[in-house]
Amino acid sequence: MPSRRHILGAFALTPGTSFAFERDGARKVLVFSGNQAVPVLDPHVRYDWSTRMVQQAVYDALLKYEGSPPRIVPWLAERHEVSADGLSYTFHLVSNAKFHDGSTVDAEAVRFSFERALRLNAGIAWMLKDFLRPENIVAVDARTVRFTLDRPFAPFLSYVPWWYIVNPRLVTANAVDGDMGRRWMTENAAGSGPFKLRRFDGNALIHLDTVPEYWKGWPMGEAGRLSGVIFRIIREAAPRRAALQRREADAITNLSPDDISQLQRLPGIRIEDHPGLSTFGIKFNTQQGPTADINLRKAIAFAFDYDSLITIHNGAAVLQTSPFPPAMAGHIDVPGIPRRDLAKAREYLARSRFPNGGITLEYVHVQGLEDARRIGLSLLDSLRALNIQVNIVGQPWTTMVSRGSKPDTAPNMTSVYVTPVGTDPDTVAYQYHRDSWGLFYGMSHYDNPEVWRMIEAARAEGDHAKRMELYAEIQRRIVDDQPEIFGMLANRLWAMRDYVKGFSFSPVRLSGEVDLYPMWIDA
Amino acid sequence: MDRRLTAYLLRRVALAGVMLFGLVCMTFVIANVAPNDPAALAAGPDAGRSQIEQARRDYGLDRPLPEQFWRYVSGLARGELGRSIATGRSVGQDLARYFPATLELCLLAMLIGLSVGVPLGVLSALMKDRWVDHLTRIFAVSGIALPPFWFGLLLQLTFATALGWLPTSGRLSVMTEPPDPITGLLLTDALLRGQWGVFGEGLSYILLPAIVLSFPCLASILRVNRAEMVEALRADYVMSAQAHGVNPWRIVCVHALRNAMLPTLAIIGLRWGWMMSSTVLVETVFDWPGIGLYAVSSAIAGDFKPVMGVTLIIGLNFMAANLIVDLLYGVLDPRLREG
Amino acid sequence: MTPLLAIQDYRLAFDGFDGTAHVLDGIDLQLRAGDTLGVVGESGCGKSVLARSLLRLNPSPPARVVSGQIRFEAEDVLAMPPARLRALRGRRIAMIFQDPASHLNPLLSIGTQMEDAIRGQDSATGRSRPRHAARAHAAALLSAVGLGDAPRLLASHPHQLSGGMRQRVLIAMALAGDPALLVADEPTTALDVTVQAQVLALIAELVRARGLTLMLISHDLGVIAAACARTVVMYAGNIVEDAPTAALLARPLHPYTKGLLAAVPELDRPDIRPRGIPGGIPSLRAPPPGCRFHPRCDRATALCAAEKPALREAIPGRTVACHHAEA
Amino acid sequence: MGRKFRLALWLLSRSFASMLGIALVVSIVTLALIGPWIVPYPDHVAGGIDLANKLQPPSAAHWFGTDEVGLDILTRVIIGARVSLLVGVAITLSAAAIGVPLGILAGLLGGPVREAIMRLTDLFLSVPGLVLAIALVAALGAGIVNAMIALILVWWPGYVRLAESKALSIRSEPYIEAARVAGASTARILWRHVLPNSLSPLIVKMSMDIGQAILAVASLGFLGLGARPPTPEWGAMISIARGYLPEWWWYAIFPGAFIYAAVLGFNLLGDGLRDILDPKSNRG
Amino acid sequence: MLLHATGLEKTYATRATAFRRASRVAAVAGVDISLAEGGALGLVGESGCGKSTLARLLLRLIPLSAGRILFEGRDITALPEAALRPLRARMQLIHQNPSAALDPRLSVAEVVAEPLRIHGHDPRGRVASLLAEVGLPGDFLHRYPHELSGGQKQRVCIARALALAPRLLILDEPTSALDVSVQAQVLELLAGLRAQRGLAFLFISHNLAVVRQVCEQVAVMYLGRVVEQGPVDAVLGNPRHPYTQALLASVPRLGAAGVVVVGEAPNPAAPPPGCPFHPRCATAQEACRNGPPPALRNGVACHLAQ
Repeated sequence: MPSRRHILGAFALTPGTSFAFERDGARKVLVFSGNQAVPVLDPHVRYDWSTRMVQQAVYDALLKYEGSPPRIVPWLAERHEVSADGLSYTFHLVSNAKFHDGSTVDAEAVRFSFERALRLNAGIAWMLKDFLRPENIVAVDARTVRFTLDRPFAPFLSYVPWWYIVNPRLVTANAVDGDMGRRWMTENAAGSGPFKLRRFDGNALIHLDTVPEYWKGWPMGEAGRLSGVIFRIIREAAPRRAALQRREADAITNLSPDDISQLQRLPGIRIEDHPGLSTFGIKFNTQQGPTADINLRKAIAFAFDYDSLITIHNGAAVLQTSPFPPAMAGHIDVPGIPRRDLAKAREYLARSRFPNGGITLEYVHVQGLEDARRIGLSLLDSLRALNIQVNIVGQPWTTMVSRGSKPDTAPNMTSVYVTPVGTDPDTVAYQYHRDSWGLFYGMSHYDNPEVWRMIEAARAEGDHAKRMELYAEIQRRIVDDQPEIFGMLANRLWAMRDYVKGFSFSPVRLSGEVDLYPMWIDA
Repeated sequence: MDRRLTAYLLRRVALAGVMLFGLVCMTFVIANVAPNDPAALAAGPDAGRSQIEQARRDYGLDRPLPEQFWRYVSGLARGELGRSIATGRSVGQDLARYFPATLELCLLAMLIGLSVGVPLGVLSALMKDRWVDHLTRIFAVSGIALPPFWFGLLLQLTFATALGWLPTSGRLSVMTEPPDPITGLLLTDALLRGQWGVFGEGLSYILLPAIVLSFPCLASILRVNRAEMVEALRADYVMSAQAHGVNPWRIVCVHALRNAMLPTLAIIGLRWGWMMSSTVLVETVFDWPGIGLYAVSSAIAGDFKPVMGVTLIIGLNFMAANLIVDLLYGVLDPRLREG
Repeated sequence: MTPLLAIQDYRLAFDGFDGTAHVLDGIDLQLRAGDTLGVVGESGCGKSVLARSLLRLNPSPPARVVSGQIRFEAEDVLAMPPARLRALRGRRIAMIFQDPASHLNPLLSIGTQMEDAIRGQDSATGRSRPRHAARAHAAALLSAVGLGDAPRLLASHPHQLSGGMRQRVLIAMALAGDPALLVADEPTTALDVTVQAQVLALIAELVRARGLTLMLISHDLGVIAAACARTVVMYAGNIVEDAPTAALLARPLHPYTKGLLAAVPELDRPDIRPRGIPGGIPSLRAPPPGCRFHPRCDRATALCAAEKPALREAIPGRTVACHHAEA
Repeated sequence: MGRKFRLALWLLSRSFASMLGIALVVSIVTLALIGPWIVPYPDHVAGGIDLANKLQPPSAAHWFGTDEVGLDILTRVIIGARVSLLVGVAITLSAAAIGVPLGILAGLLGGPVREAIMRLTDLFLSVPGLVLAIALVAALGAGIVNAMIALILVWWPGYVRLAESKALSIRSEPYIEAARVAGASTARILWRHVLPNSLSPLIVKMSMDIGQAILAVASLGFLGLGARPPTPEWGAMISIARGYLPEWWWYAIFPGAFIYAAVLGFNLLGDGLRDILDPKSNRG
Repeated sequence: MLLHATGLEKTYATRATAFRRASRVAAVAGVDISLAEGGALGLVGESGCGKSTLARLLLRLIPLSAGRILFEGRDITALPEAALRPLRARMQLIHQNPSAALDPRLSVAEVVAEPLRIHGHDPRGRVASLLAEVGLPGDFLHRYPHELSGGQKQRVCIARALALAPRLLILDEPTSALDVSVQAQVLELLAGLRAQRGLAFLFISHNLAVVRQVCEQVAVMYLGRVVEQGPVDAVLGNPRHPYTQALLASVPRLGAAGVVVVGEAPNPAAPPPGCPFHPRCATAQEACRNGPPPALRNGVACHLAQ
């Protein structure tokens, strides 16, 4: 395509030469850019990919996820034990961990942090709230802390890496009106992590300085250690891409597939393209309206053009072969999961209450989500074969969630991305439990008591093999009931200058999130 | 300041207060017609029912609407604009952070609008019905007709991407520390602190958005100024000044322009509010960290307290601008000064 | 002796959508230094356009000179370059206008406007005078037109003055350049009758004291009669009669002049009923052929419709443009 | 009236800007009217996708190129004219239908009625229109109908102002006094004298406002709050297209150029009309 | 008495702004007017003296501040607008500027027909005869105001006023916007109509000669008050009030300049104490400066003239 080359030459490459990465004295500064702001830094109040990336940089947790497939490695806790009944977890802390103000990270700090998170009952609290009571966290001694659960909860360890430890002294000192420091922590950090806050403007730019004497040391060695990292928020794709090309940014994320195919061709730019953990599905309302009819759901599922999901992502996606993502423990490829088959689709349609179609279904996506909108267009195109109209509606998150909270108001079809926060299959399976009804991933109001029983059983099951057996059955049953169109898993994509080193992918991190700690610039 | 003026000001301020209350009512209604659940937003994506209910209590969303309204209004009386549902941050503090950026942008845009619009208006009036006039008129209408978001993209494409002369978006480069605030206006602060480098850099960042923002305003000023100049140049007093042999430059620049500037002033008052309103587009295009971007991103997320705050601030600006224009009118027009 | 002002076959047209209006249709007029000339006629006869032509104040377009010459002190006004024109305006020919309220800039103080006029005259003559001297001169001019308390007056704005005072200020500004000819275009029409008498008396006094030449334009024969020794009557872009005022009033020669005189009600002769002239003023875009007055004239003949009468001397010292005006 | 009409035409034809305005408006209206029958890819109007052909540069097959799902941009831009024009006219007419009666009533009746109407108008005028519209659409949900409702809500006060000031100035005209002397009722004066004599500035304002409404709808579309897919709307197209700059420039350029042309056309036309119909009014 | 008004007053309040105090201006201050059936009363005075305001008060077009109006013996002071409408047929107004008094969008026929329609008459046939009565040929019916000359427009206005066969015609400077040659035509027309129809005129003008031509009675106004009133020949032939004298003396005659009177009419918002004319009066004395404004007695309101 010569014309496009030409444009690229004219538009993109001219200024590239005059820029280099940022420097701060002798050391380098890595500039990372994404589209999403970090309005609230408090690790116990909020998380999303950009927020957690910064939290991970300034805070430490007892354990940490690393690598792909993700492993849980010791961090603040050098080791831990689980009691035989699966109720009691004991963590032993490293001796040299220090908060940024110099005070030691001790068992009391851990207890304080978990209690704070549970009491604030926001952000991460949902993970443990129903199993762990604050009074059951005990600082046994300065370096030992013990958690006693109310009932067995197999996924416990998979959540612990997201519970960051805050400095009790700073938090208490800055508490106002019994808010447990919530106001102050919105824009300030009280952590022990590898980075300190230098400048925080959550909507535009966050400047982090490396902590030279970080207790865990620096993997690239002192010579390669950065001065710091800047997370710059550039909301629009085009200027973000331009920033990378002009080396105003060293690494960027939130790229469209078309951006990637564009950037791939440029010298000096590396694309990181990894299979993700987030599933995209189109949830049916299984209780009310036309989609309560399983035959219609099946018809739609067989009519949908799955290949378009891959085409839309320029190939950087894989189709779901089960409700569970492939990287999840216990994942199986469910046989007979629908693929486009118009004959079958028509067969199911003929058995439904709408044998000739002639209906209009609403497809809701979150306002501004480009991919979801495009998939809506593809759905619209696919269902024309069944004489079914699709009304594509973008709505704010709040509206969508509020509509989905009740079967009466839930849309016929809602596009939903789900990212499991841990590697435990329960995280995904529990979406199909009755308790999830009305939450955004429970918009289908999936009703199958037998599946619910199996989910509960698997959750408490200590035996790994038996647990996996249960999950396999759960996956088969769910595919049978077709509460949603099982879509795809889009790849995680980053583009960076080739001098950026130390990038390590872990699918358990959220969409654009990177672990900043090991990264450095080699140039 | 004499008593009459004080009384007048008090009356205007009281009127503005009533209008603001009306604005508050309006925005409150809009914020609550939405069939959405702000608590779900506050609690975050993965939150369970317990967290959503917790958030509902935290934000007082479980109270009946009249009570929520009363809380909001009494908060306003204390200078509090409520908390953003999405982030939990104080809207007042957020506005204090973002408003100076918008103010700076608007002031510069207004400056551009005036310093280009007025001379072009005069030129166009002097050259009435000649080709300069036709071109200027099409230029003026273009200023109103060009979609600011598209025009902004074009400028970005030309001056930032293709030519590389100016940065694409943002307010300063990543490594530049903004000067310590004195006025909160970055360029002014840089000047006051003698940081010429920061000033130059800030200017390079603000230039494109300010030009885009100034365009409709420039066009309005140009149009009004041209029309009023045409009128003024036809006026009897201009003819008598000519007959008395007054210097032609002085006739144009003082005798006619002074009269033409009065209606131009009124347009500036009106345009100030509009300009602030259109920052929602310009700031979106240029990633300018001001109240426009803040309003848009909040609105799209379904977070209405910030939108209400921005609406109030712009409404307040509109009223203040009109008050200032009225007062300036009195200063410039001796007929209004005394009975 | 060359006349101060000589207008020869001056034709001026206004171009517009409906065609071209021949507003002045061959004006011949001479004015000697010291003359006091009244120009009388009804609205649309072209008298104000003629007055403005002397200073080239008619906006162009739409105005367009078709032919003719205007010579002032033997210099062709119509051919003057801008610098000469400025030296003409105010310094050699000064003008005052009908509506003093609109001819003063509402936003500028009287002092500023007068100073601008004075300094404008200065720069045209190459003189420069400091601001306070200009101000002193302004004060002197104000007292010359009978306005006292100059400092307060100079600081005030037009809206603070009464109509009569405004007209006096305009007259003072007209005197700033010490002109040879004063053109007064309906200077009293917008004023009340008591003030009108004051302003006319002032003009008469200035003409006398300064030896000005006066050209007074009015639709009111009474006003002209009060101030001018000679009167010119205009009708539809033509001069139809030119005579000493007293003679004109006593014995009008042109039928239009007669009609005009008969139409004016006289305050002291309520027994004489005024009579109107039938018909109305013709369209200047399509004027009647021949004598432009012939459709309304009770003495019109075929000749009047066919041929335009020239101004001719019917009686020594009096000219008239009528085929039938008997001596 | 024949002369007036001819005078209007004559004045218009003398102004290059007005002629350009007429030409643009006529073209846009024509496109909108015959659009569905002339577009090269009628399928692409209602959302059939063609992923194999996505983001093709302008060519003989696709004069304006294709978009991110392979739809012909020329087709969608032409149909977009229909959407924009319809919406622009609907907003303007509705706003005028609300504002004009209120304004004339306020101007003619005076007193407390006028106070109430005008204070409410002032309130709405002091509201930042675009921000309010954004809030409203965000609350009600994106969509062309909601965008229209929001814009009508912020648009009507302008008509109250205009109609009121016009009614006020006409009220003091001697011919209104003459009608009162003849015993005419208020309603008759309104209907027979005030309304017809207010029409010129109203027509001028409406012509301009159609342009501005098109722009406003496009702005909402740009912010993602306008028309829903697959409806082709210029602003929404640019909103998506900006992610594809600069490489896929044609995607953003053409819809933007059409918005510009349409708004320019209506504004130039309004400007020209104002010079003829309503020469003394102020030109905000 | 066709029209009898006593103690008419009209004060305007101006609104305060940032720079201006609110003030009250007395436009008309205590005026009595009587007009007999078929009579003609001239109202003269300089601009701003309140003569036009008085005309509108008498027609109840603007609200009164005080006073009483009897029309055809009936008190119309407090009559509601709806009850007033039928009466309006018998009291009509002619404006100063005929161009502004005609709706630019209505044809001559529509203009003249409008009052007839309002009062429920069939305009057919009547319009043409009304136009003929004011000297306009039938082909004017379908013309629009902008196609007419000033004199023709004023004739249309007169035709409109006559349509309802009024008893009283209030003429507010009906010829001051017209040229002299046309003015005489219109005055001739008005005189003829008055004689034929037995109309009563309230004729407002600043032109004393015209008033003397048209009217039998005259009232001279100065600053909202009537300062002299009486038969036209008496008042204008032998004026008693110094203001009337000054007014008459100021008029330039053919062949003689007017006599100069000092000063100008004061601002009605700040009238001088005592006799409002005293600052300009050559004969003013102590009583004129300090005393109350003189009342109208024996046709003149002057401390010294009684």
